[in-house]
Amino acid sequence: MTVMAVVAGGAQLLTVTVGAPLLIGLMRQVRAAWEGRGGGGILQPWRDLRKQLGKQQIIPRGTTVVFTAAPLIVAATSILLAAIVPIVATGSPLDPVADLFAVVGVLFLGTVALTLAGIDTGTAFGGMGASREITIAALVEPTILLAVFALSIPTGSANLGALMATTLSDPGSVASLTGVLAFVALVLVIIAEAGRLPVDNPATHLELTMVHEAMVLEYAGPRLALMEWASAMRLTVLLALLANLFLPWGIAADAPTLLQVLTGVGAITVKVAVLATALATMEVFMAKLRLFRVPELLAGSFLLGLLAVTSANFFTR
Amino acid sequence: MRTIAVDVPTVEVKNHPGRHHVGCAAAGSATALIGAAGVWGGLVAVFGSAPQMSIGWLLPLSGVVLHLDPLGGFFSVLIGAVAVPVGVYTVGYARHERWPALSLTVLPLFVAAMLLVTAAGSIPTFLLAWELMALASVLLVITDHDRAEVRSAALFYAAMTQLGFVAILVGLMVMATSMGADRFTEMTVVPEPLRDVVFVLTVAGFGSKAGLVPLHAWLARAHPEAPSPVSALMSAAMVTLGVYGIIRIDLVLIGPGPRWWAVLLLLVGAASALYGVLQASVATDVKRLLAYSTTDNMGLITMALGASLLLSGAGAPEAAAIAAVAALLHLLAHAAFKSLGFMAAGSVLAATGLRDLDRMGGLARPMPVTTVLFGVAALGACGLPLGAGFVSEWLLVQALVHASTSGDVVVALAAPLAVGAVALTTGLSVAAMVKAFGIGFLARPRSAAARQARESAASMLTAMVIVAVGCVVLALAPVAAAAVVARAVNVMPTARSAAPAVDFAAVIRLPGLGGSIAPGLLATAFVAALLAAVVAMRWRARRRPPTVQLPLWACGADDLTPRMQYTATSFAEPLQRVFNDVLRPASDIDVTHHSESRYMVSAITYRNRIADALEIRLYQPVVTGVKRAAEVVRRAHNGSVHLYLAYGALGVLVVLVIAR
Amino acid sequence: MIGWLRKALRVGRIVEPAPPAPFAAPAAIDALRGSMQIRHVDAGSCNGCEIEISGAFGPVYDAERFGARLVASPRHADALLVTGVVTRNMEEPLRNTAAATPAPRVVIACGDCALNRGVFADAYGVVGSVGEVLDSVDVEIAGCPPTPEAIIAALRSVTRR
Amino acid sequence: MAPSTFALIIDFASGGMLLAAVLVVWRRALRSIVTLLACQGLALAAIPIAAGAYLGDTALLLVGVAVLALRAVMLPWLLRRALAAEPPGRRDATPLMNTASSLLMVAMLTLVAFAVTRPLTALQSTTLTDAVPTAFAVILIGLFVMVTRRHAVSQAAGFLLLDNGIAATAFLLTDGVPMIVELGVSLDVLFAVIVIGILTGRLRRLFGAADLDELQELRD
Repeated sequence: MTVMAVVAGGAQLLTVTVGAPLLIGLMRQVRAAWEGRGGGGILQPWRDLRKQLGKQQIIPRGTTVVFTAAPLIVAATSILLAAIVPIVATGSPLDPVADLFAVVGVLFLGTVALTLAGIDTGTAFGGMGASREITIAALVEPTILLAVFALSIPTGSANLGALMATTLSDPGSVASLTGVLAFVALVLVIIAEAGRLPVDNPATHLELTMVHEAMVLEYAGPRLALMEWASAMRLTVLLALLANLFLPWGIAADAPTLLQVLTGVGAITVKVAVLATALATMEVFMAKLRLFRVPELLAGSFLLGLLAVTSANFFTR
Repeated sequence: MRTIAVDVPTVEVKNHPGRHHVGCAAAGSATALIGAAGVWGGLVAVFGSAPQMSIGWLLPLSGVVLHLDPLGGFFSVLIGAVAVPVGVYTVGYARHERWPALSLTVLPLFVAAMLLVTAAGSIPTFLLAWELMALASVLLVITDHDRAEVRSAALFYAAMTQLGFVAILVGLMVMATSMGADRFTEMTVVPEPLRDVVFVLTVAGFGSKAGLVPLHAWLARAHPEAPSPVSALMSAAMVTLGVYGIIRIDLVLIGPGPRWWAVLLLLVGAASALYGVLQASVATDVKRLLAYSTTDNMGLITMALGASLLLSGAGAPEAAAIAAVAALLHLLAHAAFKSLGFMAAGSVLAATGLRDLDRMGGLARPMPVTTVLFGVAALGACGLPLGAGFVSEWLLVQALVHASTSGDVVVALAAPLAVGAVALTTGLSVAAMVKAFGIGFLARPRSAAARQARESAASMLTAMVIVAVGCVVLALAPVAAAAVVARAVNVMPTARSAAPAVDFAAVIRLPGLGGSIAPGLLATAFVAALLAAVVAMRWRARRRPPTVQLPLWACGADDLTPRMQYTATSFAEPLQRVFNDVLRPASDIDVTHHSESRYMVSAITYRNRIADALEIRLYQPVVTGVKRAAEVVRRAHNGSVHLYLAYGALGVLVVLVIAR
Repeated sequence: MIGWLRKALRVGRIVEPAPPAPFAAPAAIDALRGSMQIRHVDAGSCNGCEIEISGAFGPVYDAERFGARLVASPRHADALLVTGVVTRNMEEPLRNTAAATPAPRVVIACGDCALNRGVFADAYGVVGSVGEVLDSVDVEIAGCPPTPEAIIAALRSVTRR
Repeated sequence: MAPSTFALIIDFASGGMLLAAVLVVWRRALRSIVTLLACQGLALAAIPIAAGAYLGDTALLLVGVAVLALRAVMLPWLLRRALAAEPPGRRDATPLMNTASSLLMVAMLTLVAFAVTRPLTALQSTTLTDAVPTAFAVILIGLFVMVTRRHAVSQAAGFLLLDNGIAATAFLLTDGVPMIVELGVSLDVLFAVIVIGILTGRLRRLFGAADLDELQELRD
């Protein structure tokens, strides 16, 4: 492991941690633009975070240490994901664990901490959000793994660095039916996993329609800030993963130069910004699904993942 | 008969509490000692070679043959390792629950019988040990025989375990006669049609012991009603012997078999995994939940065995070996987290008398140690990183992912479906475990019993801490178990190779195939990330006004009552709706109107019951049929001694004529 | 969807240009500079103020560009935007809401009823104005109902943008 | 045209057909189902057109254009007309099986299709025959849709799926169907759709709905 690999890892972490709130700001701004509004600006989530971190901490009576620890655990899983997933360079210091299945597991770990916090508040809304979140997460799991499976067939490995290296050397492997099906399936599960429309509405004020928001209703001040920061990082990492799995161009190699690292940062910023703009635009024209229609969506994405794997198995030439 | 045997000691207990304490301590330590001996013997067998022993006089005709090879040694280690902490745990638990002397006596014998199964070197010895084990477990299940549910569960269990035994008996007898040998080491090839018969019979018999669908129904009945240390032993140790039987008989002795064996194992495994986890995710009784989770995990292990068989036949030996390693490693992991889970549930049961999650809650405050320990068990059962079950499930998925390189139709179709099944199982098991831990231990107490809970006895906590350490080791450094697993796997024909299939080290690699995972590194990185998050939260900390404790936000109303919390039933309701077609819950709502006006409601009753749909569909007809047959047979019973003697004489005549 | 797309592109930006930033109100807290999450509490309003508030957060006045955002829980909020005269049923909930909001917090009384009971002064179910129920009112928005411009100006006096 | 480009086009065309079939099962609104059928017709037409251009076969190109006109334009237009006459509340597919289960069924059917056509592709593996499993899957999905849908128009959609699948199989397995056969088949389909159009009109006049379950009333 060279010094530059560590530098690249640091640059990657910094990009995600600093960039995640900006991503949320960008998505809000895109939405505002479509609605003809001015919008709060891309920096607004950072202002919100800064302010929340300076506010009073509140411990609701009757909660346990899980409530206090959950924001830290959720944030830790997000930071861990940002360190594992190759975003700026393929050879991260954590390459031995950069296995897509492990990444999915870490993602899930954050979800579990969040749902436990929701239950721990002991309010009806917290439990409701937790119950819905875990249902969706449980149904998302098969699709993610199948999409990963489909992508790993040409490479013969689920190691993220290896996957991206294969795509770089052989672009045809993603410009295939398998690639397209896996892409659609992954987009659907990322939307579900990140709690975006049409699965969950991040801007809702109506408790009964909430999924993610319902679990954090009791959080205030710094803990709320950490939760929001973590969920923004989660979305950023997922979008960056999507971008790099299908369009890895611009990513720095195993032993990068400083210039390559900077190019990598620039490339991923552009890619994620484009994806986020597209996602936010889609959200403007979309209504939230009823909760019990969500399994249909996930069954559909499961089917796409399955088709991706079988077509990869049958169309290999 | 039963009343005499059990009631007398209870009277004794009342008179001499001191003697009962001694009895509990003796039984617990005997169990632990036998377990330790099992671990030692197993390790000797795995790394050296245990001498073959033959005791001719003990069993008429064939004698008792003991032979512990590395595979048997592996299971012996597993059972012993479960028995040691369970023994320690029993010291406190049995004293608290006032166990009768019979159960105290049988508990060490049960462990010994299980160890004897792993050491059996011939078919008669195996069958003898198996029957002893079954008998001992039935006696332990009816420890609390005053309650009708316990008696009914024990009866159900006894019937099923005996039917399973009959299947195994017939299967092994066919095998022995066709080969003309009854020692495992002297076995040769079984001719073709008989081999399939033996396979089906033994898989049915061992599958019923392992709790595989559709022969799983006894698990969900017997485990909740048995005392918790017994549940732990049964679920973590005895059930795995079903898997041992499948490996020993069907894979090692008469295998590796044709492709449909593998497909059958995969199908049965997938069905068990999915059905078990689905029932677990909607169960509200914590021990029932854990019992169904056993079905789920045994299903995963059976899937791994099936995958191993399929892949070795399809020309992917590396992937086949990985699947076999996954199966054995998951057996270990399951033994650790499941025994811990049952012991923690037992600790709650002893403290509160509650098994119903809908009435639990808020136990994290009065029982912090138990809560943490149950959390460790639940994390292991989830199969998530940092949990005990993660590495083995990862290995299973890797084996399936790398399978498709062989370009075989069955493999190409089975692998994605199997991955889907494993993934859905993992997802749902997370839901089940979050429910068990979150609803059971967090938030606020939902009943008076939960409010008055107190932490359990020191011996129980010590035992649980030992197992929890085992869970953590398996989760973070599975290399600790690598040597044992590697030796045992070498016995299996689907995984026999010179080079180890999985390179366990700080970073687990799969030689020959891409893919690596480093649970220790992952944990270290996680801790570092946690520290980073703590540091990030310190930003602007000095500006904050002092922290306050406030009541929960109740949308402006006054304080929320604990009754307003989500319960286990409501938590699982979305999943229940999604899988309505499989679970077939029976729910009805009664609305009682006021006498004055139809528009005013005085009470709404909501009832929701999720019975085991498979049990109703498959077992009920059989039971009805048997009852009807019994009615017919009853006509022959009229109480006349002469008639009975006539039956006997007739029987003798028939035998003479046939055997002429 | 194509139709909506065309419409969105045809209509374009409809937000009105922002007037120059107002002077900071004396009650403004430095901590809330640039960002203020608002929990709206209807303490007994005739819903006139609500219509104007939704106007203030709508596309034309767009309060969000000044850093103000409505949120779903007082735990997430920095400011309580209270409308209407405080009725007997809402007195306790209003106090609870204020207590549930983490410090530093701002109370904004919106409309004449909230300031001085307005036209409902002598009605039977009325407890008092917001100032009479809560300890302090930091920002006052007069009018029956106040115009969106007034609401925006009041919000900007806190966020100072 | 390079062989790899040709292979990519055939892959995407057959994959697109399968995807359209899956989406027909997924979506409820009959309007979008009809749009999806038009897309599928487009993908179907791409196969003979690409093959014609690749092999230099003008007749095949002409067949492709005919298929395009009929399946991507004509039939969807007819169906849309039949649909436009329906009252707005009745423009949903009303499946007999819930969507999630239907999708899982479709997954199973696809796997079955892939498994049973395996010997066929193993016999002679070319770019065209390799796509036969997907075409066969479309046939099975078409049958499934016909079995599980109530509305007459969605029955027609199932029938069209079936026929598109058969046509695709024919294109992929033979080096171009004779034009006269293709025209004959297409004419049959056209008549079938017209009959269904008339049938829905009749049904509506008789029962006020195009629900085929209403036909059970005629038994008594």
